[in-house]
Amino acid sequence: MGDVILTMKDIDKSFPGVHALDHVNFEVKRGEVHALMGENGAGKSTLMKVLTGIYTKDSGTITYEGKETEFHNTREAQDAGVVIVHQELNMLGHLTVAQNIFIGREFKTGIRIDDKKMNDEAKKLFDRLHIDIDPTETMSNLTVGKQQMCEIAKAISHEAKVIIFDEPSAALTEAEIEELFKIIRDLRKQNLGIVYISHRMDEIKVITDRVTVMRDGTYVGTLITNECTKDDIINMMVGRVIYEDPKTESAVPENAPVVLKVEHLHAGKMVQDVSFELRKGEILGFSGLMGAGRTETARAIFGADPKESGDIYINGQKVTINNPQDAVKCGIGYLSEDRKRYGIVVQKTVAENSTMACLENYMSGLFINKKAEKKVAEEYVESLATKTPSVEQLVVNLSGGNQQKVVIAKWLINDCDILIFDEPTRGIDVGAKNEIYKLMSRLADEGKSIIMISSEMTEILRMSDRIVVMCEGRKTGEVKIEEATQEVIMNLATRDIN
Amino acid sequence: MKKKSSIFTSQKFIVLLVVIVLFTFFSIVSPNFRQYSTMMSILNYSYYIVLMSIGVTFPLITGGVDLSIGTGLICYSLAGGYLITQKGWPVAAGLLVTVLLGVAIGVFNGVLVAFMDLPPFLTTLCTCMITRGLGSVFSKGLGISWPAANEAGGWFRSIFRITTANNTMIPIGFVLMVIIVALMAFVLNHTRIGRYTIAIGSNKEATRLSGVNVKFYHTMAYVISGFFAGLAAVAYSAVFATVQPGTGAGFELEAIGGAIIGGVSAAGGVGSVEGSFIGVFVICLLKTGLPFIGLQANWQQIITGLVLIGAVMVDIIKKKRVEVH
Amino acid sequence: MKKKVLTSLLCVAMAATMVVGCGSKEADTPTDTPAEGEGEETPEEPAEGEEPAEGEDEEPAEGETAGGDYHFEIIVKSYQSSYWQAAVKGVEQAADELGVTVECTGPNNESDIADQVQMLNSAINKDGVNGIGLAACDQSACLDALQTAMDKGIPVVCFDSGIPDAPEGSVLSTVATDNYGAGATAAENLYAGLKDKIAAATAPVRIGEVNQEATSESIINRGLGFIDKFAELAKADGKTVAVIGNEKYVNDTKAETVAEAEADIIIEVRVPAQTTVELCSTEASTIMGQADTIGMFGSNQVAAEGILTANEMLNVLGSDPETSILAAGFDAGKVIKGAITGGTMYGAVTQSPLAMGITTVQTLYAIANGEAVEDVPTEGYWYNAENMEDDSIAPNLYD
Amino acid sequence: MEKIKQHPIVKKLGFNRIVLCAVLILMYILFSLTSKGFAGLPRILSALNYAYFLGFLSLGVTFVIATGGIDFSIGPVMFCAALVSGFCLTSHGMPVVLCLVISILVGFLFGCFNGYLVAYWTVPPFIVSMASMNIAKGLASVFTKTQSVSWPQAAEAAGWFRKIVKVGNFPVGLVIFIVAAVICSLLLNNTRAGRYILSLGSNKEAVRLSGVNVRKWEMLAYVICGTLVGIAAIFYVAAYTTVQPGYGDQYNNEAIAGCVMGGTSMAGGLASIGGTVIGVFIISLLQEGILAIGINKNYQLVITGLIVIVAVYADVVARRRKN
Repeated sequence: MGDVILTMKDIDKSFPGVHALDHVNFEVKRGEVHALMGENGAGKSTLMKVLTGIYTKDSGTITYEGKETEFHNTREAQDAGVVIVHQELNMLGHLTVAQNIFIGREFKTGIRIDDKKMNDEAKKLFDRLHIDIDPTETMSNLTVGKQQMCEIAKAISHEAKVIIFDEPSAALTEAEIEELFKIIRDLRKQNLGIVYISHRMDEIKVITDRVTVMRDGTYVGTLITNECTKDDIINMMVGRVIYEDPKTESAVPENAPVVLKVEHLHAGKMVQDVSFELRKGEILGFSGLMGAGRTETARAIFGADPKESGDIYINGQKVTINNPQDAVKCGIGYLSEDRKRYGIVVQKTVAENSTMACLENYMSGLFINKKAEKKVAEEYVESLATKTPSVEQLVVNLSGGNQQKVVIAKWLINDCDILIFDEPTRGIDVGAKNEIYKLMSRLADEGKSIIMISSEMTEILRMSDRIVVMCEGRKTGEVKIEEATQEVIMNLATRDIN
Repeated sequence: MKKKSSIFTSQKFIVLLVVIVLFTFFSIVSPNFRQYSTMMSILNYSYYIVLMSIGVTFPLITGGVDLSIGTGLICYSLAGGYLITQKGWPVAAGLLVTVLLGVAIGVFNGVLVAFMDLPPFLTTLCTCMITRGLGSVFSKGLGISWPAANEAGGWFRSIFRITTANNTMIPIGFVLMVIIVALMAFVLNHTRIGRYTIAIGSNKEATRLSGVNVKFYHTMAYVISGFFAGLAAVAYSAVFATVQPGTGAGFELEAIGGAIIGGVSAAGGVGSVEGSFIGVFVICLLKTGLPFIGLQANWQQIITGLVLIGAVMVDIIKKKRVEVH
Repeated sequence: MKKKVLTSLLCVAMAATMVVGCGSKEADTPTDTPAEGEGEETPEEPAEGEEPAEGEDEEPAEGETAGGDYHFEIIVKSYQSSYWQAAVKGVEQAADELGVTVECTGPNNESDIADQVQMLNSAINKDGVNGIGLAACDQSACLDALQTAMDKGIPVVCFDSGIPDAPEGSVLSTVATDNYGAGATAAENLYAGLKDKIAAATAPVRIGEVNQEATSESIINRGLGFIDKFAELAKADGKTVAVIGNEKYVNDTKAETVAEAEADIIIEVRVPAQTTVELCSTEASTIMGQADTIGMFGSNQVAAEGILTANEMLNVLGSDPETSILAAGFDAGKVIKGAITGGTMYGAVTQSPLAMGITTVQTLYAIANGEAVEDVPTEGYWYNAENMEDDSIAPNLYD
Repeated sequence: MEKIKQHPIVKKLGFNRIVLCAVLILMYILFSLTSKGFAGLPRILSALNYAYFLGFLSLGVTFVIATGGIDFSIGPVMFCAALVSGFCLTSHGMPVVLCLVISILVGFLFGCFNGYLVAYWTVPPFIVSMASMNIAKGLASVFTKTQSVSWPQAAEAAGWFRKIVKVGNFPVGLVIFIVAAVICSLLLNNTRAGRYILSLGSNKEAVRLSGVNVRKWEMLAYVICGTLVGIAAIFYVAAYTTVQPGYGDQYNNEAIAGCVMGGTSMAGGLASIGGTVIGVFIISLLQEGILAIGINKNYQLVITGLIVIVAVYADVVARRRKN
């Protein structure tokens, strides 16, 4: 670890009605990986946006390479060597890899863009990172992991001195994360300062040297990773210890009735011959790497995507599910991994979202019975402890965890017995996560059956009664919770890859 | 993975095939259609749509649209013609004004869309109304006749065609179009303006975060569209001479329709100048060819509408098939 | 001298028709006279048309002192063609002479019927309007408004196009061309030019007619007048005629027709989808591109210009029937005048929009002064390269 | 300002709509002051004539825009409906009632066509509009043989249908239009159809995954639009008698402008029937007023265009501030 390359001191930033950053301090040294942690809305991204010139700070100083600096836009920051690898992939799907990497600073001969030189340069970059990607490939044809690699290549190509990774692992498979870490370590060796923003505690321990924790726009403290425990960090983040013990035995009796049975389901490349059973009151974990076909399986069961073959039985009865309507009629509810896109209607109120799936029950004649609608929505706001000023609040104004609860309410109001939770805690902060876990346990206790798709091993081990593992579109194993360990699952999840 | 690009080329190829098939069909059915002079008139009638279509390809690729080019064309032509015929300006100056007005409206659209974040559809719908009104305001509601070919100021009319002594026509307009298409294809594929046009259509925010001056380049797409509407106004004036205020609505749909038939995606990010160029000829051939096989004008509209839907449906079906496999 | 006698005779006849009254149909008579003779006459011609024209001019001149400053609203069909610009010029000219104020409006194009009705209503509802001059885009759309005008006591004078079904007493006078006759005039002259060729033809020949639309009475009448007259003349020479193309014209023609396959002369009528030059020219080039076409007729300025535009590509028009297609146009304007001078267009029928404009204001003025007025029919005159400069024709050839 | 916005009555009525109303009233006062004889019933009646058919077009397109789509075939479809039904009346002698039904039916069928292609075939609405615009124009001219159609006059026996516009000087049309607007408002805000139309405009996939048949409801929006366009056709002929084939596009812009001016978002999900009604009134008053003060109609187009740009920009700014 070398000298300090970047210091942010007393950074203050307000938006109308929100004090987003309250005198925050942060520094990065050459050759270190510095984690920046905090719950959602703690101000991590805002801080980085201030750094790279997307926002202008209200007060405070930024010292970069010994000089006080202020970047006015991303371009200036890039040119100086401060680069962000974004959380959402910022890919231009219609352009090639090389064109993406050099967007904004193409090589030119006259006014003509020199694509050949760009391809060569990109190739060199990939060689340096030991990645095998064809620079002339169209971006949208790459896997998410490969796209992330391109983003990193792009960052490095700026002669970066400080690279900021904003939740880089969120969309990556375990294998890809390994590869990413290899690259990060490589970069550290090259004496770059690296900022690593992540929610995943395991990764922080593995890859980072120091951890800075933020809470509610304030700076909480900086720790040396090796010298602290997970609980230390979590305590700093939330101010309370979180229960995180794995479940040891299934709460579901062996003879509990099978509510959902899927046989030989085929749907495209990602769902190949998947069969499993779900029992009453059970939480069935679906584990596997990103791109293993879990979401696709769920969507196929739910009728959201077309399936080619396979039978679905509900309570022993064979059913035909061709579209989500059929699924809803069968009492299946689906909470998507991407809430904003597939879960909520942001411009509608809590009440309107809650009754979305079963509006026909809240009609009086031709018209919507708004009173009844409001009443039932309020009921569920209360029972799920959704934090909202009223059920007439627009959902867009709620936090991620509360939005998730609104989606859950939607399915509970519809009286669904089978709930598919697809990454229920993605992008939700630690405190809210816990609430969602409790809620799921409670629902299972009440006799609902839950399929939980999760990429977080701890989540799987903590919640599931039984675990189905998938890999490359196939079911590779089924593990009882009593026998489940990280190693067993990982083994199944990667079986086909190696 | 390389497959995708071959679909692209084949899309253009299919449209080209359609053009050839249509042409052959009309030639076989109607002997009058095969004449050299008919072909010349098809070409002549196509120039202004071709030019508009080249221009509008850019906003379309950014994921926007420019609906103001049709009424704009008439507006610019009226203004330029008014200055020449009523105010005695030299023709060259009038032509310059025509094109510059196009650029000005392009800048106006671009600023509204790129800098003020207005939805392109609505913005250009408004400028469509505005130019429609402005055209009449400029010319005081009068129709304008540009100088005839044999008059003093008529030289500009031979920009697009030369008639030789023995009465054969040389369609230099078509040669010009090919050159312009080649030029704009180069701009789209090998210069920053083109690259960023595609990038904006692909993912505007990502382009912005890459340090590209998105607002500028987004504006440029509309400026190009406006500039070409201005050029189209020159072509229109040169071919038809008489310009009437209050017309022009509907030209833009032919141009956009041509571009879309030629493979520009209405969602943005995908498209090519040469595709639009070929696509326009599908529309032009229908427009000119159908009367030759004895159909009244009204049938052309129905068939053009159906062809447009058909072209997009084929694309959708193709995409669906790609998704399944 | 012979001509002069004829002219004065005709002027007397004209004056008689005006006195006799509304039946503007009677005005068919003058159009039946031979082409050369007819081209020479005009009631507005100051030297010779003294009696009727001056008579009208003088009355208002006296009224100027009596009547005070009247305000008239003039609504034209559009400003699209120079035809209307000439009419407006006439209106303004007359207004200056009479010391009245006028305000001219008109929709963007001749198909904006709703806009024109709004404009009419607006004119009626204005304060201090002493009369309205109206060139209606549509015969029926204005009827309600005319009723209102009558209820409010505002006199209306129609020009260019009449409104046959107007409420009794609302339209006090109509100043309009006899369009059927004007169409027939074009047919006579075109037929005269093509007569030898038709007589000598062994295979069927084709005559094209481009009409801007199949909607307004004036254009339909011109088109039908042309078809009927042409067919009549052809029949007199023992030829059979087929009319094909737009169904309105095919169905409404009074001419005796035969099937297309049997006909010696095929009259093909085309109507574009919208009234714009480029669509008219597409339709025209379709006909002109056919090898058997020998004659063309465009029934208004836009259609005639469309034919000329088409010709710029095809180069088939000319003044020699043996080598080229003869084209007859309608109305004037720089483009058509240039084409006629240059020999591309055989000739055209012009109306007298300037006179129409003048007469309209004069009539309104007379009404405002409490005088009784009658319908004023105006004529269509054949003109070609030879008689364009004539004093009788030149004033009606607007730019 | 914020305080005013937060006042319960203001909130209930909607701040934007109050501003729009104020604009409308101001415009009326301005025109009355600058043009003698503008104030008074005849002017208002004349402006209303224009507002009726435009209003029905606007109401219709509001539903489509609410889904995040667009329909700019409405003008030509209106003309097509009026032409086809009018031709049945004048040339085939069908009874008036039947012809009115035919008019609505034509609109309805075009709505089905557009809706089916958009919802079930996922053809972009923009392209569907472009196509059906051509088809409507072409069909109308083919049907009527490129002739215009004049509906019966008020005085004629068959002219009774004109009473839907006014009886004597009483604007019946206004009553019908307001009733229609109230029904549309109920439909949009208080029924399942409206709820789903708005929701799918905001997030179609989320609504689909809630087990809602989004295709059906999306198509319904276009069908409602088409039906209202069919009704607009009746009001058009009742006020202006004659329809000509090949036209109608000029009304698209004004109808969409009225709708957007009223606060309906082009992005979908947000729509206000009340706003649309006021927007339409503003446009028709502007048209009438501009004629009255003796300016060319062309300026109305320019001004309407500018007003819409300003209105939308205000909306964009407001939304930006919220985020």
